[in-house]
Amino acid sequence: MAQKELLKVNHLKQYFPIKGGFFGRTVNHVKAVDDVSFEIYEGETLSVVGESGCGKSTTGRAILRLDDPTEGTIEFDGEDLLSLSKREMRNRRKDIQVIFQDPYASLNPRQTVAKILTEAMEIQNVVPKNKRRERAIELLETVGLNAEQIDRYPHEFSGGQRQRVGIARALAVEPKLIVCDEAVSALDVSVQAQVLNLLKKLQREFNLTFLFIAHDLGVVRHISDRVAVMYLGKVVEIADKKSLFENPQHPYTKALLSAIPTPDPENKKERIVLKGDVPSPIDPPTGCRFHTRCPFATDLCKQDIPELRNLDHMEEGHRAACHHIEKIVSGDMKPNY
Amino acid sequence: GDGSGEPEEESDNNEETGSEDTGSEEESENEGDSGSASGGDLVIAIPSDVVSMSTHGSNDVPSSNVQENIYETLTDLDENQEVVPGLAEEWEEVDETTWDFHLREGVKFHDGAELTAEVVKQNFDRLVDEEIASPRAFLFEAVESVEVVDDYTVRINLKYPYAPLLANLAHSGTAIMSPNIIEEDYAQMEEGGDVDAYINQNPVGTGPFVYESWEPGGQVVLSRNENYWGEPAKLDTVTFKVVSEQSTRIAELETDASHVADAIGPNNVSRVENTEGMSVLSSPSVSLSYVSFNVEKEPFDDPKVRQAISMAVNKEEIIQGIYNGAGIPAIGPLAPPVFGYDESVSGLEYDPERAKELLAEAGYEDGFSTTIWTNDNEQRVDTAVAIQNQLSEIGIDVEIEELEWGAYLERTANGEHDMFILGWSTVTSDADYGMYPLFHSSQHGSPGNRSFLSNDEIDSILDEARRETDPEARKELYSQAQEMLVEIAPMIYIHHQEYLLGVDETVQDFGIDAQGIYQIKDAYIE
Amino acid sequence: MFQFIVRRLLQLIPVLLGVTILVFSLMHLSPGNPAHIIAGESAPKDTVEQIEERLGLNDPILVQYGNFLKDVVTLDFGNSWRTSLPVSEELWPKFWVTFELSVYSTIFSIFLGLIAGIISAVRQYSVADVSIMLVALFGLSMPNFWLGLMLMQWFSINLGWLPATGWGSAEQIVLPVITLGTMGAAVIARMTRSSMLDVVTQDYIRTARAKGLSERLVIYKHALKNALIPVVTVVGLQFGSLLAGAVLTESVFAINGMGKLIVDRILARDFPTVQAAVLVIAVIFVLVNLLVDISYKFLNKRIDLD
Amino acid sequence: MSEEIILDIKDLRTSFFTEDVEVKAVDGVSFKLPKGKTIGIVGESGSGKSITALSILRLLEHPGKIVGGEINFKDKDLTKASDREIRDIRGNEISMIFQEPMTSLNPVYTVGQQIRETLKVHQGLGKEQGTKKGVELLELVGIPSPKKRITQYPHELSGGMRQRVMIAMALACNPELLIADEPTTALDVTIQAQILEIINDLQDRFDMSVIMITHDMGVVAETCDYVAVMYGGKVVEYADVKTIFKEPKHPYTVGLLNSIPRHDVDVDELEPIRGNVPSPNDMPKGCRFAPRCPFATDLCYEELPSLDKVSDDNQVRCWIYSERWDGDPEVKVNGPERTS
Amino acid sequence: MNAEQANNQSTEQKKKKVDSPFKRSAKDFYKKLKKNKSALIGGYLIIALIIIAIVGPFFTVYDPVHDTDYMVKLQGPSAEHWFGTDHHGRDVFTRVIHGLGITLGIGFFATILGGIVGVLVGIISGYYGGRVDSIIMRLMDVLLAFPGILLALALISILGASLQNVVIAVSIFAIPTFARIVRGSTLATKNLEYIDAMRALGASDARIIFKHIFPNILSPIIVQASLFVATAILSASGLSFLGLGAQPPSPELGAILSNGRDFMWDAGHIALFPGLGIMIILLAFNVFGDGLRDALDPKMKK
Ligand SMILES: Nc1ncnc2c1ncn2[C@@H]1O[C@H](COP(=O)(O)OP(=O)(O)OP(=O)(O)O)[C@@H](O)[C@H]1O
Ligand SMILES: Nc1ncnc2c1ncn2[C@@H]1O[C@H](COP(=O)(O)OP(=O)(O)OP(=O)(O)O)[C@@H](O)[C@H]1O
Ligand SMILES: [Mg+2]
Ligand SMILES: [Mg+2]
Ligand code: NI
Repeated sequence: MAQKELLKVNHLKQYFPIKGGFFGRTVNHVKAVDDVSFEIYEGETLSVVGESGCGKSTTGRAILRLDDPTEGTIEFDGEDLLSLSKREMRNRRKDIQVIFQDPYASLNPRQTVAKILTEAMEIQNVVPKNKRRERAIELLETVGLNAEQIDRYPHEFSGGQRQRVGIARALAVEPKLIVCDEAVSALDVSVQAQVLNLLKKLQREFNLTFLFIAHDLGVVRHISDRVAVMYLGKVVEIADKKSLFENPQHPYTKALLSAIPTPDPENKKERIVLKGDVPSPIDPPTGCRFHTRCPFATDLCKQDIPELRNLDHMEEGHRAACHHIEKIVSGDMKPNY
Repeated sequence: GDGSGEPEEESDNNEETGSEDTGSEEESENEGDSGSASGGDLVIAIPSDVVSMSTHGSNDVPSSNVQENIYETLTDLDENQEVVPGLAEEWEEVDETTWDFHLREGVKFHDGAELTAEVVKQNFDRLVDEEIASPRAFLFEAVESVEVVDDYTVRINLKYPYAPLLANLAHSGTAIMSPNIIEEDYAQMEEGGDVDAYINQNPVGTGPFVYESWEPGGQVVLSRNENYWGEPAKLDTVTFKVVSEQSTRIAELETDASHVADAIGPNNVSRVENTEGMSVLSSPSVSLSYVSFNVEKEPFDDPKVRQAISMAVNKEEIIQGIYNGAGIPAIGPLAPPVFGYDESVSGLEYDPERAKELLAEAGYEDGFSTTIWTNDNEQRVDTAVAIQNQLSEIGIDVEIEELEWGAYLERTANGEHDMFILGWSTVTSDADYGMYPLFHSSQHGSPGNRSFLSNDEIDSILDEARRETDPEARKELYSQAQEMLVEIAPMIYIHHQEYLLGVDETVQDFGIDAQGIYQIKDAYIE
Repeated sequence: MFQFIVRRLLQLIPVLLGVTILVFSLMHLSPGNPAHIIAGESAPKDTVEQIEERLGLNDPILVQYGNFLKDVVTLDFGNSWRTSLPVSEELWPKFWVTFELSVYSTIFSIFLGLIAGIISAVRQYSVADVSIMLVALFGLSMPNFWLGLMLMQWFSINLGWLPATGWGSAEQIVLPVITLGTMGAAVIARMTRSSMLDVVTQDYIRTARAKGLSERLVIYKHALKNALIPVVTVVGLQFGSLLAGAVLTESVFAINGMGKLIVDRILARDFPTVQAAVLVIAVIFVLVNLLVDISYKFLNKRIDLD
Repeated sequence: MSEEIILDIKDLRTSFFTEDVEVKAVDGVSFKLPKGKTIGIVGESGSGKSITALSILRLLEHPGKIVGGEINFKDKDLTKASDREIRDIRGNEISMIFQEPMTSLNPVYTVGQQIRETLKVHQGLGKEQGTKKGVELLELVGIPSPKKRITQYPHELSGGMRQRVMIAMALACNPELLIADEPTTALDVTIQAQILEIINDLQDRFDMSVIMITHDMGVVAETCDYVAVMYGGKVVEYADVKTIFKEPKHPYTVGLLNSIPRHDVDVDELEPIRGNVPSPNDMPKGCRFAPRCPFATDLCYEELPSLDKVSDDNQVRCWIYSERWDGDPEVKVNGPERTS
Repeated sequence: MNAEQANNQSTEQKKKKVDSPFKRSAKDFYKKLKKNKSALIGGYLIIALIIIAIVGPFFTVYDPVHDTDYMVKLQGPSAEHWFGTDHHGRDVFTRVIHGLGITLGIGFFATILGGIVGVLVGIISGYYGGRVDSIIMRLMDVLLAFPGILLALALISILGASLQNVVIAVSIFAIPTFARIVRGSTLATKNLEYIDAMRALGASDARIIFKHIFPNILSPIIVQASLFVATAILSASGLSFLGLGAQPPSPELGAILSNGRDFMWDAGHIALFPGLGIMIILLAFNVFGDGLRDALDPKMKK
């Protein structure tokens, strides 16, 4: 591909210590992100989906350098973010924005929406001072809020409205990359549609790039160019949207796609129900992380960590981390429900 | 002291001496048959803490008050401030500079040691020992040496004839401590211990009371010396309890926790008087409260200015207004009970008109601005306020500044002041003590002459009066000095105050002498 | 946490060193020569000099500091310049008295202050709130000695219920503790109130209510723990400052404690005693503040102290 | 209908009295919920869904107030119940899952402590039993290593885990009525499926009734028996679930269904409803949806339609279905065309 | 009215509303403050006190320091002497009026000075944590352990005794108190998501500290400050015996109050009125502080 890599995440690891005992010694680690690599091209949308708790938000936070990752590099525009000084990083932040998963917690309760938005502009100095309020109103309206609501405080909004304030804030500084952590999850479908259209429009106009973390696969399908599937701190499959939805390779991806509820009360479809205990990032399973619940698991899966691979029958750029892709495709292996 | 407990209390009556008379004339070795009726346990609420149990340790009233009961001096002062025998039965002036003292025989210290000439010499040598650096060493300033003549005779050789010697020997600073504790204290010093560290914890004397305990900042407890050489005391124990807050001392009295509350402020007299079961004991003192000028500074270098100010101050108003009438106006530096006081001397009368004239003569018809310093003593501050207003009437603009005691002592000793208020207590009841340190030019600064007066005539009179052994001649000299000091006016002699104590009705025969020392030995509780 | 505690205790060393330097230099900077004070108002110059010599005041300043430090390190603080008694012997009994006094007073303040503060917060702007505030302000604007003397007048003199002075017995404890604790109670009450008001509007309080908890549990368990950080800080500060600042209460009730000792001895320029006392207070402050920091961690695990 | 009605809300009105205006967040909501059934509340963000839910449990905060209406739970009017009564109901008979798990969990207690508390208050379970039950509950909602997780603080969990903790807490006492305010927004579809399964199961076993507030139409379709569509503080359409999806009547419902992004087909542009939600303090006099409605006439702007039955299983608040309709009589409100 | 109209209208409204952000927020704040009854009462009280302090002295009949008259000393309140006379026979009312300003000044400036420094130090300590925190907090421990009198004594010898210096001395011991309170709250606040959000936006530390942490920890600061006014006044008068602070015969209220204790039972009015004066000052600051707190709290009640 001739596209420019805007962001490149290499071997990212993030371990959180678990303290225990009276003196609070570190007794264990939560391996929230465990060796994740991917890249995002300029102007595209990469969605990250995966089980709750698999490390999506943590990856996002690491990219934003809100936490200090345990290991790995994050290259943005060819520059390793993790090696920047605090001040250099501050200047970079104009280009990378985030919409937080918990909109309410991420808004200063003592600032009105107007203040929240104008301050964002002020920090990165993107709009002349006397225009900021006007621009803030504009932003609010683009995300479907009312101009009159601009002088309200976060607690006076509904959940979805708060989320839209968060979106407006991210858009306010005109970034290059936005990490959208469940950015539209609290929105009703109509507003969601509006916002998604908006994001797409902005992407077209300003060549914006999105890292889109979401659960709603409908949304993911609509917005993304490529999709990465994470499971327990690792990327298990990454592919072009179409290829992923239509030709999923990894057993987890397949299970995920089958679990999507359809907005049709009469047509309740078959789901692949995953068996077994959900493993935890505190004591992740050996080998393939998914083997404890995988209908195809063999002893090999228990021992070796599979690499992301691209095989002949898969489209270019479609990679999955499973030892048995070939056999599953060929039907040699039957799921063992 | 008004009783707030700050160390300024020391400032009031900073010297003392004394002695209870003890009816000691008739000796009596009755060994106070231990059957003597129980006189009860007396509790005295005192405004500030005892500092030292060693007679050489410090120079403050609370310590003296305790020491006076544990230790005894060679001579004593009776209620008329006359010198009477103490541990020395009699004495003679061998020549102008040589004195022999014959000790009472058979006097035993509380630890059983015997009082001998050797012990007395040991004590006096220690008093002037530089290592000890006693703040009371000045009492022996004129002493050349002390000799043991025989077991019960001590000889004191003077550097020059020194009339106040007998009075000084009545001062508790020259009281006699047991040889054992002196030796032990020296022994500990050898090993790096501090001066008086041992004595403070083990005071042993010959007095009517025996040391029981001392809790610094808290209380001192003494008990009756059953083996006292004279007539034993009546009280079983005496407790000196530190209660620094005046109102609390009164509360102690009201709740019967204490029997005596020392240092009642003039404003609280009526409160005590109006409470049933207690009364105020007021007693004249040998102390003077004064406002001193810095005569080395303009405009106070001009006697006219000093006189003018002295005449502009209305002492009566101060005594009535601030002290509620407790005390008498001062004419000169000496209080009436002091040897050498001359009642015929007439002071500068209150006369603001004349004061203005004098100021004009001195070239200050428009007045001037100055400051008056005081330490944190309620009455002194109030006096300063009164003086400020009185002086404003002759056009002098006074600013009042309060200083903390340490700074006050140092800065007045350095002569940094314009005017300041302080008191002086002639604790030996001898005019020498009452005038020499205050006015002799050799005593500039910390020794006492904080007005920095240098007047040759005064110097020579004071020197002469010291050496003069004839009492009448001495008196004559001191009269002269008093008259001159009124003229020179190095300070405004404000008044001689009264001691005010609250005493419970049940306490009998308790007294306080002119030096501020409690008379406990004959006291008892009904 | 263990490491944290050890590290904090090690920090005592620089703190104490800092304290010694500061005390030492401030004592020397203060006007007033200790020898003068010992010698009294009329002190011949040679007496003053002898005393200076005896106290070592003529040594070079660094030598003096060195000697002092040596005393500190050997935990023998030397003898008081005022009473000539060993400093440690004088200090400890007084320290314990004041320590007890401070502990009881702090308990009193916490108890009263927390309850009043909570009531105030829960019923914001009610009659109860306003009256608590007025009482608190009354307690604050009344100097300690006033309160103490008034209590003494009523309870000891007029009613005769409690002894006026002293320390030790249960009856003797009551009045001084009330006197000393009132100001702290007022501060804690106001602090609790405002801190609670910040917390009671949070969503998790709503959650607690939704669980069907009684209002008491909601307030005391959910709101209070979140509101407690400034309160705990204040309590720590209060306790520490009581230890050093009980002078007025001690004077009023004739309690022979460290607060009075410190003030008296500063004024008497009794360097060894002052230095020792300040060191003791510094140690207590560091320990109390360590406890406060640890309690932060207990109150809110998210607080990162390292 | 022979079903037992467990919750009957009549004309509920809740307002916020802000500095200068009264924000009518809920403005006349009525619906009935039969025992053991699930009602889905969908609608525009900000249309008053959460406030309705909070009103039921009387958890509104200042300056919010219920200004009118009745909330009949079993036979009690909750708007008039005493504090004590309502407290016994909360967490026990009616539980609620809050929309924003991060701020709704107490940051200073472990999730275990928070779960145990409910158990203790309503079931008197001690610490040990409580922990045991707590671990079971966490396991139930699919949180791995529940024994470890139960000792962690909310900020140490992922968004989805927090949400599941909220769910576990709500389910702890087997409530008769569960109010779930967007319970699965932060959950991936597999977990979501699992949670919905659990709710379903409880419903079967204990005859639990559920109010499901969500905007995931998929969830609605899969779990709900009835659906109330809210717009601007009012219910604009109320019907059983099939009818809503097959024959939506209200233009807003139709618009909503049309905006759903599909996971099975690609579309370039989603089709949102045009225009913006009117601000609550500046509501149109007539139909609240009028400014955005493609069919609006003057009548729509002037007068508020009532919620009328248009068929056996359908109530709509729209002039189109009334006698007074003055627009195109042939108007056809088109339902979505779903391929699958 | 149709959709377009509605739109037009709202754009108009928009235009009207555009205003400089600072002016807006100041206006808003003022509006809220005005809405808050207690803030209003407190504010008016403070203003009234200031006016009395400035203007009052011109209207008193007596002289606050020079009218000593021992014939009328210790008289109770009467028509002639509203608050009675003190032990120098001075008119207590006059003295209280004259002393108000000094007392107010000491309380206010000592609090502001110490508060500003303490808040700064505490917030920096809490925000940066680690070594910075250790160093600052241990310094504060040293300061805390320090007897105020010693500090004051040294200060006199360094700076001299004056009214300003008592303010400095008192504010120095305010520093560690403020610092610790602020630090504690900062620690609890700095990990919240919205602070992360600001970091993600690229906000500088200074901005995060002052615009985001500070407003959110304002409550304890306000409380501490409004309470410290009392401590400042009382400690200032407690230092006057060192020569630091108001010197006799200054009518500073704290000084009158503490000197009045000897007349507590015979002439309680001497201390009563200055005491009430101090209490009113405190009341004013605390009521205002409460109001301020509420006005700044977006979730405030009426
Ligand atoms: N404290 C408040 N003060 C003023 N208005 C409020 C307050 N709380 C909520 N509102 C308003 O009430 C309306 C309804 O809010 P509600 O939370 O019920 O919406 P919702 O339907 O749950 O939306 P969402 O799907 O976005 O969560 C919103 O317009 C909101 O702005
Ligand atoms: N501060 C922290 N301390 C300890 N563990 C943490 C912390 N933050 C996150 N974790 C753990 O890291 C793991 C990944 O969390 P993360 O928030 O990235 O999940 P996620 O993929 O975003 O999940 P969700 O979809 O539920 O939001 C979880 O197990 C979580 O418990
Ligand atoms: Mg997440
Ligand atoms: Mg909601
Ligand atoms: Ni005093």
